[in-house]
Amino acid sequence: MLMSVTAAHVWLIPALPLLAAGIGALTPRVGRRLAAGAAIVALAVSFLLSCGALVTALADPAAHLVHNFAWFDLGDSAVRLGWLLDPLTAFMCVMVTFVGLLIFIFSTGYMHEDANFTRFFCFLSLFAAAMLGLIVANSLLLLFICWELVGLASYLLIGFWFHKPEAAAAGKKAFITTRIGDLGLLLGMVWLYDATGSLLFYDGGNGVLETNALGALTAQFTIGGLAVSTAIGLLIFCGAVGKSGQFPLHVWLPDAMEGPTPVSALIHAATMVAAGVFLVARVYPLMTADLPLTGVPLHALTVVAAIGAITALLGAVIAVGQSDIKRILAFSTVSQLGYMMLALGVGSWVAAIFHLLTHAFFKALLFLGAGSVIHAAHHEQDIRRLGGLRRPLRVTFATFAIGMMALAGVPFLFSGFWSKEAILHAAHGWTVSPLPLYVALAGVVLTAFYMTRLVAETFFGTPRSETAEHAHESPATMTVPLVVLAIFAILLGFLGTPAWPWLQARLEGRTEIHGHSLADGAGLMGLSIVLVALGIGAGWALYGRRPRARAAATDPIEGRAPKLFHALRQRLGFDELYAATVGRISDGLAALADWLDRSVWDGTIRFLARLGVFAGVVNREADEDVINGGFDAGSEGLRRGANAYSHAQTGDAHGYLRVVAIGFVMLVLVVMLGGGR
Amino acid sequence: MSIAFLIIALVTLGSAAVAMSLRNLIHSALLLIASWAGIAAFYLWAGAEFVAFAQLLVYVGAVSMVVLFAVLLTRQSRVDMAIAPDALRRIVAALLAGGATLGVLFGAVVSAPLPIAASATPVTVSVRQMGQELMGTHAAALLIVGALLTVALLGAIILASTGREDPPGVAPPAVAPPTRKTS
Amino acid sequence: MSLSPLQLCLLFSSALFCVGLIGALARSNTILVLLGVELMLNAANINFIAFWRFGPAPSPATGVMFVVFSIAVAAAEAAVGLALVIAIYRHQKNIRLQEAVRLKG
Amino acid sequence: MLGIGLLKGLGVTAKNLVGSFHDPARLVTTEYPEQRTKLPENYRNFPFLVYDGTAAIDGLRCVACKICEVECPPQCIYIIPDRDEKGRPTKKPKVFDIDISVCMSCQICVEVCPFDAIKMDQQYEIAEADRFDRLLLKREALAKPNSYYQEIHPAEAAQVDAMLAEARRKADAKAKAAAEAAAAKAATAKPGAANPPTRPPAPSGSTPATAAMKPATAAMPEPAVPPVQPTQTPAENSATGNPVAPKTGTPGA
Amino acid sequence: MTLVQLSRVTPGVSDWFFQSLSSPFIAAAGDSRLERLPIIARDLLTSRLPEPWRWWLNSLLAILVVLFGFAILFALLTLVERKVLGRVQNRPGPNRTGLPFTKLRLFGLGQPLADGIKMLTKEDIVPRSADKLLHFLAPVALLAFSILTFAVLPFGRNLVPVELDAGILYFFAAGAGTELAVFMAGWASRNKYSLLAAMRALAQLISYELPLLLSFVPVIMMAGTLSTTGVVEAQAGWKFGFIPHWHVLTPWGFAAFVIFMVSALAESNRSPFDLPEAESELIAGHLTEYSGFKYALFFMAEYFGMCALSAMAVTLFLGGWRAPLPFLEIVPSYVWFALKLFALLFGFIWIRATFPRLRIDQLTRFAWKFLVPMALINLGTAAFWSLTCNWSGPLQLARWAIALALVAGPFVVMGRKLSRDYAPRTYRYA
Repeated sequence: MLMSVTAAHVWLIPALPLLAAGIGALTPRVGRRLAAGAAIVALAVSFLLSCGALVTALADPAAHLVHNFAWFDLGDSAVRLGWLLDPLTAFMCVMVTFVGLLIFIFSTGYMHEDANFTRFFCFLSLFAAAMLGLIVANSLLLLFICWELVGLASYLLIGFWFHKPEAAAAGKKAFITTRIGDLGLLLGMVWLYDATGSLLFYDGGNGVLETNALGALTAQFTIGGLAVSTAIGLLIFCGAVGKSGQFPLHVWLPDAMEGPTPVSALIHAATMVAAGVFLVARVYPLMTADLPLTGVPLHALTVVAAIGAITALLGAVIAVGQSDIKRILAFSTVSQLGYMMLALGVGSWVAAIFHLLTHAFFKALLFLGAGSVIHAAHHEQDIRRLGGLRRPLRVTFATFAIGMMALAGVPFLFSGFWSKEAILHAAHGWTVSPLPLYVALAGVVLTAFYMTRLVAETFFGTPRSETAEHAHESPATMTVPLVVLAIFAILLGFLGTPAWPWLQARLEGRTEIHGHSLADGAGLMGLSIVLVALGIGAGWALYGRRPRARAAATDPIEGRAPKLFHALRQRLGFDELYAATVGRISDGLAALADWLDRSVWDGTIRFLARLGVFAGVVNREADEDVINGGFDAGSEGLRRGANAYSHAQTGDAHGYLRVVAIGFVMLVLVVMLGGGR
Repeated sequence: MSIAFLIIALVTLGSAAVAMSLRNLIHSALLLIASWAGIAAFYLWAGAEFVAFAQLLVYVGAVSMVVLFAVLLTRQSRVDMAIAPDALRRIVAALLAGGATLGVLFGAVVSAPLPIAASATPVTVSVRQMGQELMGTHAAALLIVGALLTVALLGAIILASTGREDPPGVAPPAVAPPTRKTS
Repeated sequence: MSLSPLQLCLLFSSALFCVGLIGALARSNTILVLLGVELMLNAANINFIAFWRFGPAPSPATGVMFVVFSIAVAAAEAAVGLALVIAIYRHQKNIRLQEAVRLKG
Repeated sequence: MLGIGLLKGLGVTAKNLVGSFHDPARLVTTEYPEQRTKLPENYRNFPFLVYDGTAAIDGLRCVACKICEVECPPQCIYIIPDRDEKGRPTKKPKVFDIDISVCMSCQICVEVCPFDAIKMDQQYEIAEADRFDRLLLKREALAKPNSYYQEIHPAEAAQVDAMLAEARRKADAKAKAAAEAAAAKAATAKPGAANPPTRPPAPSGSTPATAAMKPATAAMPEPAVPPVQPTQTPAENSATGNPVAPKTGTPGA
Repeated sequence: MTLVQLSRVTPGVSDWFFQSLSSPFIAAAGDSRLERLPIIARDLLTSRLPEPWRWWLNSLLAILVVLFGFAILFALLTLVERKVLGRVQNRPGPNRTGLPFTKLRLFGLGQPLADGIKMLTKEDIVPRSADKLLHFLAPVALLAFSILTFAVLPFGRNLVPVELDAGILYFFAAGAGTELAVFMAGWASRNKYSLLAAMRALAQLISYELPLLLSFVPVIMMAGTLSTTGVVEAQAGWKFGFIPHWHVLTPWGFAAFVIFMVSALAESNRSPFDLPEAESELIAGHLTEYSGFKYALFFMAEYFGMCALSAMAVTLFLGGWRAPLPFLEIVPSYVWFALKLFALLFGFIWIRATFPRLRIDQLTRFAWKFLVPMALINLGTAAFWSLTCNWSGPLQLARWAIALALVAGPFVVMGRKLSRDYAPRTYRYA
């Protein structure tokens, strides 16, 4: 049965979590087991279906299996939606459902004491449904709907503890910031529909990602000499920038860590933030359509690469100065997403997706590990106040270390190494500019450095607070997902090694695999290994060798470069910058609107009202003297007449009925005698 | 015209007429039910099977019950049963009005040049046809009737309810003292 | 004078109508008045069926449909009417129609 | 959940239904006229008269002493003692009537009878069409053999029999002593003493039994002899278990 | 006034009416000899006759066979009921009355006969102030309405007395008359208990008529016909060759079947819904003033109603006369019908043996707050089922899951509520 999952069936994958969300919404607060059970079972079945879909997709990796249908008709044109099944969809589905499943299970332990347990699972299921819908959508419109639903679920989950003002504010911030990007996506979508008359990705030759439409798009030019496809691609990329926390709009992602940790793991590390990368990968034919054009001022992918590079470096730099365990991971996410964007920009979308998949696993692992630490340490998140957790939290430490090494790119054994390597090679091969490669290499050092710092501060040394001393290992519902994720964080890398790039081949729709020996890129690989070693070594030298003694002790970097560290801690002042510019402008606009409202519009209305009152007074004077007299006389007459007539209204139903009967007889007689026949 | 029709008509009219003149309300109601059953028989005779059964179900099954309940719920004392002072006058007036109506109607029916069916064979309507007609052509009417019935149900309940806050059906909470109430 | 089946049916229905009318006019008991009205309604239904059966019909099922709807409405009418009777009885302790002449009370 | 209880109930009845076909322990009904349940030994309803031997009237233990007639609370016993031609009492009842429509089954007659002559019956099929005749039981209807008594009240009967035998043995011993004291006189008393000293008041010894009864009745006024059970030794009382059960109403003490 | 009588008075004019009545026991074609046994037997008797007479005799035979069949079934059912009740209570039940004037006991088979003789010879008491006519008419009307319902039941392949296009509607229209008869009985007795019981009975019958009617609407919806043979036809065939297409084997069908059977229990005044005749509360209710043969008629009507409703349940939900497995089709269809009917009747008895009587407020609450909403929701479930009839593969599983959830969810939710309401009540003054 599983083998027979086809494009017409993939809608079941998001439908089941949606059903679970519905059940969760209807479950009373005491129905914890029901809500959690429904969510987990639904996602597990979705996972099985995804595996079936993967089998179907891999049978013919080059094909884009679609199932389109008309949603509703608008006059002549029908709005059509559809489901898509290709290796990209299938891999993403398997990843999302599997990671999601583990995180759901983890949540049953992590959220166990929360009063709104059922609501949490309802939201989680809603998120999973929206995310899966986004993945299987074969229409930009459907993708956009799910995109917004994902945003909604993210907002709800960040603000899950809405009684905390920071959480509520973070939720709002995330929602509004991503909305800025979504506006671009919406505009791009509208433009796309205007230009091609369809929003379906693949539609047997008529879809927007197929040759006909792309040809039409690259043939037109718009302001500044840009090809229409470039403009639309950039607008769509705006959406990706917002959702994936890329450079100008990255500010919401670290704040989103106010949500419960499983949420951070699922949404803001593994899946949702990857949606931007996925979006760009999905519309990759559109993004690359302008590459053959020469003489255009800008290619869309150049922008992508630039943004990716900036973000990758920026995230890594800021992460060095943070002290909140989840914030560090959040900035590392920003940085890694930058890597993915960079990979997309330099033309290797398979490397980006490869990194997306591996990153999803080890970042989920890291976040869940952090969740386990936080849970164990009674919601203490500051690494300066932790320390020495290596011993009490054995499983957590082991798995967290695996995740850290995967993220840092420790060679050969860990998946992160292979996917990062793929990106570096792609950047190396980019002919436009060498800068991304340098940025990426710098990022490698920084990543290794701050991850070493994180592990050293958290797990080594001595406990530096009351709570850290009394930490205890988390329950099995939390550790088992960690172990599973750790295993995958190792194994997944071997699907895409340069020697046997199975994943890449399948994603590109090839069935044969062209491996090449490791020696081909040995130079670059050697360099990156050296850089990783450098980063780890520096981190260990600064933080591991002489561990922090007290929570309040100054950071080694702070001691050496206080200003730099302070700037890093303040996240390079992006929030303040936005508050000073965007915030100030919008405040001014609001004040202006207020003034206009109060003085100009109100004044006018007040004047008109006065005028009306005056007219009323005049009218009344005329009324009472002239018109009323006439009416009085008329009313008196009517009253008398009615009085007289009311004597016929006896209230006796019989009388009425009698009159009706007699009237009827009269009428028929008149008609008959009057020749009405 | 067949004997069957005559028998049906006579039974229907006779039971209706007797029902309208009896003093005993229950007997009246039962005779009226017989009259309604007669009308159902007429429908059957005319070939409208479905309508006949619907008539039986609705009138003999449901309306009759409502009527009997109403009769029993409004039991009258002997004083009420006494003939009202102006009864004779009203009866005479009623007979006059009814007679006049009857005469006029008879005259109209007899003298009217009524159209006759084009084909001698009667049309039969299967239940399936009726259902499709009901859901297709008359779907709007069906919806309206549904709404009407719902409103009538609610209206009847509101009219006939006594307005007590605690209906006897939910006695247990009313009987049990609040302290001992366990779920 | 020979009568067609249609005319016979119509005569039957008009007779039934008049029986209902006389009952409604002559009886003082509200229930019986209501039943008289109900009879008149039934007489009308008979007409529908008669024309459906013996007359030229616009479409095969129209007459039957009409009666079905009419029966449904009549059921609603009976329910509401008898509920009104009960309400009147509660109010004035009898159900003489000629005494129910005041809207206020 | 709604319905689980209902299903359980259906299961119980189904088990009963099926079980009644294959499990005789479940189907406890006895088909009355054909089958009868064995009555418990202590069941009693109306009195009857015990006779020894085969002759119903002659073997009656009753001596018409009228104690029961006097004691009977509802006064349902009517006795006329028999007299011979000379007017002497023959120590037999001429008339012994019990009106069982009046009798209240109190067993007082049995308690007071010094001769173990009246006992409680277990006959319960006494429905009659004529209330005044058929429910007034005559001497002939009342008389039942000692074997019947043994059958319906085995334990009690065994005790009574043992007691009577003991009394008879004592009487015999006394008679024997008297005979030995008067040994020189003659050996005429031998046949009477040849009576076996064991208990059975079997049908075989009807005449000896009556003969044995006579000394007992003759000895009655004497304080030691009367077979009223409470005079037995406590040791014997506790050893035998329930010798007094019928009287004290403590079965299986 | 049965349909047959009605048509008898109009032989010449409305010939088409004959066709619509469609000669009872239509000749079968292509079946085994055993299957056609009733028709062969009938044709032996009537085939020689000229046409109009033959039709009359065929109709008469059909009526007689149905009436006698069910009368005998009634007689046996009283005995079986008493025996089963006895067995459930670990008694043998009546087992002594055998053949008269012999010693043969025959497991008490003579009991119905003895009961009949007793009933017939008892004095027929009519209260002095009773409404004599109605007092007499009530049992007659009740029995007549009960018998009328047998007309449209398909007892076997081609064995349906009257083939009506709106057969199911006819069945329930005829059944609606029983309420009237109960009321007549209660009112005519001039006995406060009787009247009270009649009112109770009316309330109960009306309350349960609603779920009864609503519960089979899904069946009509799925079968697309109101004719009884059509419904049986719609349940033909086997899925995978061994799961019959009976309505009861679908989620909505099972729920509808249960609702139907519960309502049927109440409609036929059977325990645990036998409030109108509750001896201990209403001194047998509207039957108080009846004795002798009239009383027997009431009982006969009750059993006939039970049989008719069971037969209708068999027709609507249990595949009518269809065999459960393909190879079992060699057993004639009427035997299958009888077997299913007996099974349901046994269920009635079993339930009577198990459950105690409900209180009147529980009774009405159960109908209005549980059965009616369940039946309405079930209608939606059936609509879903019919909309998704072409789902396949994993969707088929999803269809089952959703339909089951639609049935089970409301059941659990409402059942919880109901169970709370039925919790032992606490009395303040007791």
